[in-house]
Amino acid sequence: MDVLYFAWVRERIGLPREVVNTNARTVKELVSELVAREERYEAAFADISALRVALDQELSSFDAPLKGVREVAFFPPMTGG
Amino acid sequence: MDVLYFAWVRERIGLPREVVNTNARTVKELVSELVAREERYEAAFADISALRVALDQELSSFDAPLKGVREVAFFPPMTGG
Amino acid sequence: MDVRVQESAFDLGVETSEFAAKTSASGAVVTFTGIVRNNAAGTLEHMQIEHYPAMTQKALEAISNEALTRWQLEDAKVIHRFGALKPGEMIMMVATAAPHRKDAFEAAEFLMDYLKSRAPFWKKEVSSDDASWVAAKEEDEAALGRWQE
Amino acid sequence: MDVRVQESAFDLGVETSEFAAKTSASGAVVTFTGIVRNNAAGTLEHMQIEHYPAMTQKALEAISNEALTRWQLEDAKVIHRFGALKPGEMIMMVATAAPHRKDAFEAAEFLMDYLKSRAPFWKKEVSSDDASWVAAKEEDEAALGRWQE
Repeated sequence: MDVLYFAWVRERIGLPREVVNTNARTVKELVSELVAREERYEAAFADISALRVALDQELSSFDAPLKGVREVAFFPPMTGG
Repeated sequence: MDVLYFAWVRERIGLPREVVNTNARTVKELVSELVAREERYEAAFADISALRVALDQELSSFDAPLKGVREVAFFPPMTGG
Repeated sequence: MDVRVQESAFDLGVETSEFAAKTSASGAVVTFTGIVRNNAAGTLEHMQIEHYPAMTQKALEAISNEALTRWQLEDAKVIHRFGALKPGEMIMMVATAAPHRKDAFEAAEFLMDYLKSRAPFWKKEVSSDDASWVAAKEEDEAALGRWQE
Repeated sequence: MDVRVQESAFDLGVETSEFAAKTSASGAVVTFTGIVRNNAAGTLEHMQIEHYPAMTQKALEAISNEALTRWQLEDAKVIHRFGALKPGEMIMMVATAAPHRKDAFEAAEFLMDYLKSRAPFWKKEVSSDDASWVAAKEEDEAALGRWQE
């Protein structure tokens, strides 16, 4: 599964994208796995209420199932316009 | 006093502007004087609720006094924009 | 502030670019442009726009000043044409510049609502078989209610 | 419908004129343009705009289609830039064309409210002595409430 990071999430984790092998059933489970890895992930995911997630380029929720998903992206609230 | 007519008021009366010598104290009195003159004025002023009036280029009301006014304009509701 | 009443055409692109370039402190620029639409039958030859020269400029400046007072605007522009305009031609434009988009949008809508019902212009539709004055719409008069305090 | 995500500058004048020229059945054209403002201290060097390429075009098209469905619009255009933009540069624009001005205004405001909070762009202010991500505003999130049915 491709996992992408944008804006300060990318900066805290230190990379824009990586391939993650996971059996996580939901976004929240994936976050828990990442947080358990290293401190920089913990820093990025400290407050998931301050984050947004997109599954295969569609905005989604942290409770959403990951079954069939190929690309997960984490980022702060958008500031377009 | 200069009296100006615009749009279909101008067309019904048949002229865009004229000088009127009057002792009318209010716009309504001026209208009554004009209506008494000729049928084309009666046609133009048949329903003053469908008309607007400006005194010296400021939108006003038919009850307004004419004292000191130099230019009166009658016209239908505006359709700008 | 720039308020112009003119018979000649204006270039929307040039006007908009110039306006935006002048407003360096503003993050938001809104424009509205009114274009002559053909009638349903497609027979409109032109829209004849009459105005009250001695009053028009004053009225447009008063409306623009009111907008500059009521919203946090950096600048406003109004151009309104008169004369015979063919379908597709631009009748008028307004532009507003503000630090925040809400002010720019609201002020532009306010300017349009007042222009529609309070600026001394009258439109006559001249088609191949008919000529008739455009009637004021109740909804346009009603739109002003929104801005009354 | 025209939706573009690009690093290069666009010419607001040309884009607006072209858009208006295409929309012959519409009487009303509204545009919104977002411009990089300097910070209060006047030290902004540039605004760095990051986006999510695989998602951006799709998201902007979805928002534009939603606008075309909800209002009686003839056409809509969205251009949004990314990369490093200096103060005074144009970040993005939307344009809407409709038979009636209310639809053109509302659809443009809707597009802006959704672009602000739902299109995958992030802004970082880079000044001579600091660099910080622009925080999303609560008022921008709240603005979306207006469009929920």
